[in-house]
Amino acid sequence: MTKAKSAPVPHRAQGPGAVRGPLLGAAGLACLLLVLEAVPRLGLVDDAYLAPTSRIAVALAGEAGDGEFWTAVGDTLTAWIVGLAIAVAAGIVVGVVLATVPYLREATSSTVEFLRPIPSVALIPLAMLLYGTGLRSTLLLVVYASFWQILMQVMYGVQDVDPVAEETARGYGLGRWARIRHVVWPSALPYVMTGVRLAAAVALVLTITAELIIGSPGLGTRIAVAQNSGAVPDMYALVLVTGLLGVTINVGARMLERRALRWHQSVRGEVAL
Amino acid sequence: MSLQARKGSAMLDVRGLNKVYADRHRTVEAVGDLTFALRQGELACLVGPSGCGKTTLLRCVAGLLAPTAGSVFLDGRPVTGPPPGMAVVFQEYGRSLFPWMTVRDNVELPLKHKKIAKGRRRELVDRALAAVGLPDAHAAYPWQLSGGMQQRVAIARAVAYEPQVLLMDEPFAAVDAQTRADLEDLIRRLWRELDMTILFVTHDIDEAVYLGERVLILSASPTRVQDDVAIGLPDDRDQLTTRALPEFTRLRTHVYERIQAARLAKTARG
Amino acid sequence: MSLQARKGSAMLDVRGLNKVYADRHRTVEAVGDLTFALRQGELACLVGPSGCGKTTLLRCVAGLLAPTAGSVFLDGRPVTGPPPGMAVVFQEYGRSLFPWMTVRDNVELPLKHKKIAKGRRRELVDRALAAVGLPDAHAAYPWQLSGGMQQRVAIARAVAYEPQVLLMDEPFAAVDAQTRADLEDLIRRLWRELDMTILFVTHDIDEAVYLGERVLILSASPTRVQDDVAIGLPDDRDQLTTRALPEFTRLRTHVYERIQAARLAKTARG
Amino acid sequence: MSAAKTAGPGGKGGAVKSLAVRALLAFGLPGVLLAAWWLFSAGSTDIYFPPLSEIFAAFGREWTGERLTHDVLPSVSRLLAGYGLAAIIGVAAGLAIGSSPTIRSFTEPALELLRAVPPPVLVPVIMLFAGIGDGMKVFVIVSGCVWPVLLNTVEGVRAVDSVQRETARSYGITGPALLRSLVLPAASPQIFAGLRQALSIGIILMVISEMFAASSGLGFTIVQFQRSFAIPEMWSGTLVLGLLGVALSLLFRLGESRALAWYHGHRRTRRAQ
Amino acid sequence: DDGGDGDDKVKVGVIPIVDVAPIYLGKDKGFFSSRGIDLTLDSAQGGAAIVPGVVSGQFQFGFSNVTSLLIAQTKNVPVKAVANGVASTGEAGADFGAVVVKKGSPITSAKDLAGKKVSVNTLKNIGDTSVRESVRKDGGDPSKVEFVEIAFPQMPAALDAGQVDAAWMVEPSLSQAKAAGAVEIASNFVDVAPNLTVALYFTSEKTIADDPDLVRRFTEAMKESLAYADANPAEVRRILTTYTKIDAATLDTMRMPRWPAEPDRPSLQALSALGQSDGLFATAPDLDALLP
Ligand SMILES: Nc1ncnc2c1ncn2[C@@H]1O[C@H](COP(=O)(O)OP(=O)(O)OP(=O)(O)O)[C@@H](O)[C@H]1O
Ligand SMILES: Nc1ncnc2c1ncn2[C@@H]1O[C@H](COP(=O)(O)OP(=O)(O)OP(=O)(O)O)[C@@H](O)[C@H]1O
Ligand SMILES: [Mg+2]
Ligand SMILES: [Mg+2]
Repeated sequence: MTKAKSAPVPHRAQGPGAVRGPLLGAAGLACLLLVLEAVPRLGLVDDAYLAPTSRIAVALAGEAGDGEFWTAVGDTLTAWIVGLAIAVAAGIVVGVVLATVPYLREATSSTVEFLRPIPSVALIPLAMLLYGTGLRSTLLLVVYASFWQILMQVMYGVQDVDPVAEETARGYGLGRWARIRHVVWPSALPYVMTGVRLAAAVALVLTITAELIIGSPGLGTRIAVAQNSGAVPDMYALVLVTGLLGVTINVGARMLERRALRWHQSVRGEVAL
Repeated sequence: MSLQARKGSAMLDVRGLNKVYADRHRTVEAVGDLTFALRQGELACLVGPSGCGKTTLLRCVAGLLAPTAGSVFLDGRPVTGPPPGMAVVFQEYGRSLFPWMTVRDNVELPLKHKKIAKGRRRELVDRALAAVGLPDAHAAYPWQLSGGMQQRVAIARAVAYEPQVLLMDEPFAAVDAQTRADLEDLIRRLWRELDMTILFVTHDIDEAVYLGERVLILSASPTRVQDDVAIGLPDDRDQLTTRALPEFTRLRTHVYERIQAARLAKTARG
Repeated sequence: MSLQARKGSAMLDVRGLNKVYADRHRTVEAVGDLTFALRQGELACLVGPSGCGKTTLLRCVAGLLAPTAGSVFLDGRPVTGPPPGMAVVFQEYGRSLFPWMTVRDNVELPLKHKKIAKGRRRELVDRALAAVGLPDAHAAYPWQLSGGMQQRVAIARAVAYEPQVLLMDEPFAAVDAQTRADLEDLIRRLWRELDMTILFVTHDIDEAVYLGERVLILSASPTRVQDDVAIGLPDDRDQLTTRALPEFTRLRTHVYERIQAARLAKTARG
Repeated sequence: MSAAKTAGPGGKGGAVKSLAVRALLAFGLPGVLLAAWWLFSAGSTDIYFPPLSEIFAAFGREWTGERLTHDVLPSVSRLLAGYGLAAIIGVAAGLAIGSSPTIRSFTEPALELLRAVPPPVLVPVIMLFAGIGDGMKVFVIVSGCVWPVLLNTVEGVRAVDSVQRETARSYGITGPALLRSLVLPAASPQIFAGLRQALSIGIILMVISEMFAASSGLGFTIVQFQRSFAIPEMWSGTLVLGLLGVALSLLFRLGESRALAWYHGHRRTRRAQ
Repeated sequence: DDGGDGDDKVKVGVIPIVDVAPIYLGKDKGFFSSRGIDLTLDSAQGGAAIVPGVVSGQFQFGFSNVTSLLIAQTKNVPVKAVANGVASTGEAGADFGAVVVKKGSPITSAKDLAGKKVSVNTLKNIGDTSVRESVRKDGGDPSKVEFVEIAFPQMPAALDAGQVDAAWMVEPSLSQAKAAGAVEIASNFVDVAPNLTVALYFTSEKTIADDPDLVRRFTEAMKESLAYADANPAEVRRILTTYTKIDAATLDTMRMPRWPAEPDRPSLQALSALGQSDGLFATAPDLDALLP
């Protein structure tokens, strides 16, 4: 009996997280929605301005029955995925190059710091002039905004390489490229994963914003219409859809992480102990 | 049960300990079935082949790892987390020092949390660092030190803490022979002065015999206590005379043979 | 210069090597002034007190660290970066294994970059892992292994690489006595088969004498070569008979005395 | 002489690198880019791409004197307030979420949902609660800056080395002391990556927050220029944003190099000495 | 351009609000396709996107409020109006835009706005200029009014919460606010001019030079659409359900603007004079250059 009792607490033998995680997550989401229901119901704000969840749900059902809504979701997803892919690829390549060539990093750092804080909204006239309301306009804004996130994370990640690991690779005569591939990249990966998660949300936000302001077709345009028409529940329904896209993206990123970072302390620590 | 646990005033009581590391791809029984007990104030050395589960055992005893089966009692209470008054010197000495703290801060940190007054803390740190032969390394960061120096900082940290129970996992692996001898004497001296209970993992048979009052010999996995050799050497030991004693030679040969026997048993079993 | 470097077919030639670690807060002369040479195919052991600069020396020789003064020649060419055909076993074995790769991949990686064919690679990896006593650990990740096992993986990686020059920094510190003996024999066998030049850092005097053809004794910092003892033991060595030779005992006593002398000299100087 | 030749990997470049080289690295690329811009825009008649000379003229006209105290200063103070709050909230929440898998599972989907809400939709909701004053603008900045800090802190905390963790635990260091002496410093390299990201996001959100319910401020002014077709002035405002980014990142790097001295020292010693 | 086999593909940048109902209606009724125009309506958020879109030729035409166009004209942005957009009803107390205050507010008429906080959708534009005129006409000091910028959809909430003392709103936000109890105190458009032209359709000078025929056909189609919309409020309500999400109740009660076929020049002159006195323009706008 004591055996059972004395089973030390510090680490659970087996990670029940596999089942418990999603359940907890759903509970968390439910709490958020509950708060959203309660705030207008309790009269903290007028429900004309912040619709309670129940009304949002009704509006959402209405949206879901509309074919154009799904087209809009498709448009938004396309712009988002393409933009994110470009930003991630470019961010990784540029980031690794800049971070591994010290002179290049120093030569570009002031320029990077100059460009980074320029808001995408300031680029809207530029985007309009170049590409009009097409997909490419949205892409320009999306890529511009999310590229920096990846770039910075990669640069910080690359400097996180364990010097002994790096020396080991050098000692065995691995060339620069091989070292990047086998040592630098895996070491930077945890940072890059965070970068991808950050960039994914920023890309989504910018996709919606670009649609909203420029009028490229997509969820953003629908949000703009709902906003201008005072259709509050509809607007929140669309925003909720955006949010759920964000949640889905994160689930995907976490799954990827469990595979790609199986070896890393952050993942193995929670699974193996 | 707890009554039984206190019998013979066992300070450390390990019963039927078993530990299996399992994940989706790999299952390893690191510790088979270990049972032994240490009296309060005993200094026991643990030897066993590489990978037999010594570190795992130590981490279970320290309350850092939950055993798969069996249990560990410290002073009659089941261990469910790191007990107070215990210090551990980890095998991975390099990783156990905090790189953002100087050597002094590393050694001082546990003392702060033991609520020791500043002046006394200072004294303890200075003394511990001097004892391990690093009187001038206070201001350095661990990564500015050589491997052996890092290991000695980890030892100094444990020693300055003046623990009641001290677990050491191959603590002298990275230092030279002379320093090693000095550290051995340091540990024996502290053990006698502070009446600590010490569990000491080593690969060096001479060291085990020289240091311990008992040598526990573990078999290769599935790990069991293969043998438990009492070391009948005088309490007052010294590097030259003790090691020259015929009894020392006899004991070390004996331990050596028992280790060989453990290997052969394993080979025969396997 | 290069003509002079080649004289006596010195494979490794260290001249007036000096290394000072300096940052804003702290300046340490890790290596004072080291000069020595190894012939092609020589196996030299390096002993010296903890913190005397052995690791630093090895890293300079490996071309991983720029000396503050002096120079290192390998096969007549100045070392300005890691030379090809060289393998290093680092003291920090744990950190030198890549946690994102399985044991097999860790051992195989350098072979891939040596452009060795797949089949042969497989064979080399299998053989090396079996030789260090880890025939079943291929699929494990390094962090799933015990300290000694990790160290043996690092050795297996170097061994599988079949280098011309092998630098080993306390490579057997974390393994038990028996495994250590086996690994010693492995290194000597490979050394003879592959005609490698080996520089081997150890704290174990017996090991240094048993393994080496020469034992270089370093003084405490400022580091110098205090002594250079030729080991006149027969080429065919074996754990039982060689260690029982009177010559072995004489040599180990001699080395021990020289080390003591180095310490005393230092104390006298200090 | 051979000593110099064997200066090995990395060599002595770092030590000998003169001030001139540093200056060249810092100003070289921006100089080249500005020169190119100057040349290409010289005869431009496109009203959206005025000659750089006009932008500089506008810069001198607009961004000296009163505008500095009236628009730039309040904006920058709001930025700093928002950034500081975001840093505190992000690190605090990140520590909690990163330390406990349960909290993480519970909060993550809800936070991901919030993260995906675009500011143009979020701001009106914030306005419902925070009004239209400075509080709202600071809040908007916080709502954007907090994410990179939070995500990086969470990941940094999860990645704390197990041996370090066990060391602290075995010495009975728990609770706030554990955070202070282990978790926070161990995660700090990644936290700084997040803080660095947040800096430029803060500037962007400073602009965005001033697109709502503002009547002064740097962002407001830029948007106002854009709306009134004062294009050279608009570009000059963008220049100000970029320069602000460079200045803040310089300050940041100064702070980082102090706080992470151990980390950079650790990584550097093993590289090119 | 070719005028051959296919229709001319034309993109127009509009804002998805009530004001542009005629062009949607015209498209629906085939007024454009009958003139060989294949119309696409892109809804953008405002001038920031539409003007550069038109200037660069991404849009052939765009919809913009008058003041913005006047500012563009003074800055030599190469744009030119081609058709009327939308106009005030000209009836005080029954216009589609008005200044409102919260129920029970001590502010009862425009002159009380002096020293108060009033929200407009865009600063330095038609909103603040016209509200100042209301204050001036009512005998108040327009220079004492403090304007803040809030988007129309957020105004009812801001007014309700007391974040602003008064708000200038247009439909449908105006109806929404009034439903919540807000009280109209001024019809600012009417105070500027009896039949104020509020917005215009415009194109770039380049399009005019390259394809005058297209511009002519667009203008004609637009005029027909405006006239049709002005005459058929029921049709307008129907078309509004297709591109907005205004709910049925509001649609029934809300006030429609007017859509005369031609811009009203005197009202534009009045507006540009006001803009000038408010310092919106660096130089006096040239109405002849802007208007068709
Ligand atoms: N985190 C882990 N996950 C999976 N297996 C592990 C883990 N840690 C240890 N093991 C396995 O458990 C066994 C015992 O490991 P342990 O570290 O306890 O050995 P040890 O006796 O300390 O060896 P050494 O003398 O080499 O340090 C080994 O086979 C090892 O592979
Ligand atoms: N990165 C570094 N920065 C500053 N000082 C260093 C650094 N690395 C080593 N040192 C110093 O250089 C000296 C020699 O260190 P080194 O690691 O070469 O010793 P060692 O002979 O290998 O010792 P051990 O046997 O303990 O491993 C030590 O005093 C150490 O403090
Ligand atoms: Mg171990
Ligand atoms: Mg060393």
